[in-house]
Amino acid sequence: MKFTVDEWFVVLLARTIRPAETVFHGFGSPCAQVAMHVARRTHARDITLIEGAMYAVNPDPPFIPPTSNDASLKRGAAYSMRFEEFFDAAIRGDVDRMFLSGGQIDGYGNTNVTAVGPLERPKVKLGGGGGGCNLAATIPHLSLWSSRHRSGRALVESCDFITDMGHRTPSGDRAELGFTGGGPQWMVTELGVFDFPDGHARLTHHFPDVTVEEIRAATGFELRVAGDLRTVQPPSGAELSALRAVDSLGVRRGEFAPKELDRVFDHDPAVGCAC
Amino acid sequence: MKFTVDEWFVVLLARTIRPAETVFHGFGSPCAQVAMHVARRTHARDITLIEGAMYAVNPDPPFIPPTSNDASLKRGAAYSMRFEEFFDAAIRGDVDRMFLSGGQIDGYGNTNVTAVGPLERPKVKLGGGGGGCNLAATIPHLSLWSSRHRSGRALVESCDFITDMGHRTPSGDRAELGFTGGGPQWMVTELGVFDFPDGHARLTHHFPDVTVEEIRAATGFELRVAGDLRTVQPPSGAELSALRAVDSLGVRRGEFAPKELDRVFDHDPAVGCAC
Amino acid sequence: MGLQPHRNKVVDLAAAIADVRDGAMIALGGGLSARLPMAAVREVIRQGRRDLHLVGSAHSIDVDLLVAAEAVHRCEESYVGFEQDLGLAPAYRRAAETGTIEVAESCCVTILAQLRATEMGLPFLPVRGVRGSDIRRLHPEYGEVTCPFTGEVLVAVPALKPDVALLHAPLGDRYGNLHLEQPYVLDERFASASMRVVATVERLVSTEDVAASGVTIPAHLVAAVTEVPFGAHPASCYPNYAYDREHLSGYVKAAQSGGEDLAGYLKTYVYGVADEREYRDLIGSERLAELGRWPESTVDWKGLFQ
Amino acid sequence: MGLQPHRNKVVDLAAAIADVRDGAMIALGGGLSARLPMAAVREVIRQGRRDLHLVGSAHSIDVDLLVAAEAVHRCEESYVGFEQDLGLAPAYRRAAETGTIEVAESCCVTILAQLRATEMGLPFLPVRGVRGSDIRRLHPEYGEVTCPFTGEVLVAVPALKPDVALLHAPLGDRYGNLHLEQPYVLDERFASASMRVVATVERLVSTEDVAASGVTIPAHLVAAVTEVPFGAHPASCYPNYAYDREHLSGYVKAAQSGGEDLAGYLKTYVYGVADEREYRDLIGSERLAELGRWPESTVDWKGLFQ
Repeated sequence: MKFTVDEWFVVLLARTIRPAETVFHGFGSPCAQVAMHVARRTHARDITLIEGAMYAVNPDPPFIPPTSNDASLKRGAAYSMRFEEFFDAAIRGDVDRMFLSGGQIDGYGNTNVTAVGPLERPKVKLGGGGGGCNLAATIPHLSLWSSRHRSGRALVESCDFITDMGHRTPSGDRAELGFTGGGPQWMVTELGVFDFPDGHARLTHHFPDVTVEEIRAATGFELRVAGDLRTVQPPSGAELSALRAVDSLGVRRGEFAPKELDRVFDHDPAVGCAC
Repeated sequence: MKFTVDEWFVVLLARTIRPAETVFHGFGSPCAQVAMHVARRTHARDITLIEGAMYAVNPDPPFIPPTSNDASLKRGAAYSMRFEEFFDAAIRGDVDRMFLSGGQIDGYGNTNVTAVGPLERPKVKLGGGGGGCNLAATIPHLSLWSSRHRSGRALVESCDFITDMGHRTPSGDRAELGFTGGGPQWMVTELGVFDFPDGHARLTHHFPDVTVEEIRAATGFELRVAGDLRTVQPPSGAELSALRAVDSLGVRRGEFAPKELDRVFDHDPAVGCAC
Repeated sequence: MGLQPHRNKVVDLAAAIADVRDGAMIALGGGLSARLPMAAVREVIRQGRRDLHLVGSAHSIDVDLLVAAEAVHRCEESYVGFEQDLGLAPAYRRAAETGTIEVAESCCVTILAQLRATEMGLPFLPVRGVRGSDIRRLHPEYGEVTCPFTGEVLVAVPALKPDVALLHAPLGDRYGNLHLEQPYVLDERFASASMRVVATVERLVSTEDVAASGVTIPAHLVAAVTEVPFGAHPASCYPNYAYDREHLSGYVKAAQSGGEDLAGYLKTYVYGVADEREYRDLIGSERLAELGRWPESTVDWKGLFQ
Repeated sequence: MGLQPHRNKVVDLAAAIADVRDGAMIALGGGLSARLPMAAVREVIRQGRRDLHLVGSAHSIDVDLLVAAEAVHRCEESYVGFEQDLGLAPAYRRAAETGTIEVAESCCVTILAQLRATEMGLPFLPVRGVRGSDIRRLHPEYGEVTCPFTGEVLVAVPALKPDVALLHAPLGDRYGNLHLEQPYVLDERFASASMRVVATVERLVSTEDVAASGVTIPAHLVAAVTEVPFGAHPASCYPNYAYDREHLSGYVKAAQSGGEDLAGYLKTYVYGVADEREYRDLIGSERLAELGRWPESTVDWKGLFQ
């Protein structure tokens, strides 16, 4: 069974979700959005899925549209939270996991979705952080992602602007800042997967078509590598078909540079897989 | 046209309401409740009437029941506020007038609905203040009432316990306490009507069957009397018929000592009235 | 805390209440004569709970009955009574006057702020009034906070997180989605701020049916749900039934008289019935049907209050 | 402030917007691609307003168009853009990069807290995050407050009271009762916290009809109401119509190119039409009907996004 990098990427994101968690994605995050629905249809059927920007609880959308608050995203949900209801739940710690990305991400998992370049006269004004600058402080677990790692501009030595706080900012670590959430737990990129032991990103898995040296070259912060570095686990047939059913419009593909989408993989028939 | 003291009393309460105001009564306050509906059907048709404990906006109840949150009290209302929606509006100053009473009321308009006697071992534990101890601080105008003035126990030198703040408490005046509301504006009793110049009650009107000396004897605080003391203005025919239509169950009568209800008046045919 | 996972939460009343511990902080849903969780209250008494800390706004027989059964240690409500109609709450009054309960009388707005603090994940919230009121003397735990912008000194109240909220709703599904009619009172706030929500419902129906009426309190806030027809009696649960003024009046008389009369009420309506089915049988299907007849005509409706 | 008295509040769009002053703080209802008050936005531009201070959560063409028309001085939103699909907001981006607007980017939770402070009658509220984020550098007006119970230092944010909230709703009556579908976004909070609420509605109907659908925002919070079919176009206004992705895509291209292309868009769709009737004619009844055809089948619905 063949699959493309965007599919594998989304499956890896989905796997950061644990059963029974309450999970949320921000708007404009199709990969995370699709990943949540994949998780709910595979290994984590009992999650409470909160649809970003619609705040619908456990919907079954007929398709994922390219905008985050289309009414299709509340189909099948008995309830949609009010804006404040969602944010209150997240601030008091009742939302277990949020997906976050950024134009820049540093080694501590700080993210910049505000501006590249000096704040007074930015080189690129990005869209902005939504609710991240409070949510990142309180949500127990963050799953970060970047689909532009290879560009060399996404994973940086230090963010030009810290919108959402990771494990440590120049103002202090999470304990010093009084944050109740646990910070970034995983980071998935189109090159590999990181965890955050001691609050700093560490490469634990890489895609089979990418070398550690390529990853190091694309990474602006010091690349720490796990002793037991492995290749990422392939998606199962169930995961791929869930993904294809959920995202029939392919909105996830919009997050990738066109060239990345040419990366096609195949299950090695010689290797056992869960499909 | 004959009418009883409870009717006259409610009409006087109704007249403390000015056109276009937003008005509210607490639960367990049938006289104030009926008065608001009388005002809305006579001189103040454009008020925003918020039904106490139901928080229905401008309802037309088929009758006033003896409990404050029966569904009859939201009949005809397109909208009922949520609990917090009402209290927020009141605290930010958007509710112009509230009706308040108390087991004890002092000359500054402080009211006690908590306990008579020492707090640690009260002689009578009253029901409690509902939202009064915050609302009394912020609502622009308060209309107080007591239907038990003659008892000598209602209007007191000083309250055993201040639940809701009038113009001045031992902790300071309203400015010193940082209160944004204006405090008590009127007080209607079954013996007469008071205003609050300089923050202290002053008798401005008395019922025709009651003398100032009787009122003084029933009043625990120093009785101040307006220079142009008058008898209370009789109810108009329109006011009486509005009242009788609204309160067909006569719930207002429960607030009075049985003997008071024997006080029957008649429009003096020799005197012009608005009926 | 965490949200409740999406699963079947139907249990029987005894099991739902078994999680209430002695000494627990309990939030009672509804208010005055509307949607009081009376079946749950009766079961709490039957199970012999003690030293409860009650928090809420304006309540009546729910609190008074718990006090009468000596289940209460501290009462932090804004009002307990039977309004102008039936007067002071007899058992509450007696317990307050003899000092057998701790009266921590509060204010609707303050309780709201304290629940909101929990709901919003904050350790405190400021309130505007309270200063100058003796209510503050009942709450040495309150603090003060100065506004960094205006310099105003406001009373600061700590977040309040009830251990259990007991709510009653006309409709619910097995996952705990609840439909309520106005007044919601503090039920929504209790649901978000409490550790655990136990709901009784008039009728368990499909999720589609609850959604069609409108979900007021979502399943992810509810831990247990149990079907108890007339579970608010003698309070009202519209659109199903009005309150039972006659029954309440009988209760108030028994409670005023106290002693054997009050014990008799408790024996007859609480201890003497094994469950709520027996309670309904005791009240009688005829009387219960009468209370549900309010929509037939204004005359019928009004008749219930005469 | 005071609540709005119960009276007929129907005015035409030009009159409703005439109260918006240069320099006003404006809250825009809806968010992203849903229920943006686009007719009101176009009228604000037509009337030549300047120096506006925009506040809100996540927005797109509403803010971008106001910035493109040079109507904005300060932008205090949590996000401005066209999501992953159509990308950065071109006019906003250009104005931010060249310094012609003041970017006071905020956070959904902070804006919510600031509106709630006004709604709750408080001068400030504490928030839990913000510390450690550079968002704080954009807001020297924030303060700090120490919890009197836990000793925690929290960021304190001042109450925010917009001069005008521009909201769009599918249904309303002449008194200003509004029915909205989820997501309500901040509309309810804006309605309580703003000095003045101006509402456009797809259809003016009887109070009974609004009440039957459910009043989301009550008349006493609304100052003026005006009927504007397709008043959210090119955003969606469910259940009436989906967003017009093709139109938005065309706008983004024009705005990216800037100069004459952007001026051309403004001329064609804003300055060149006298009113919203002309705007609808310009978009064309066929296209508008297409956007309303989403309920017919999933295929039709999905087709709007391909």
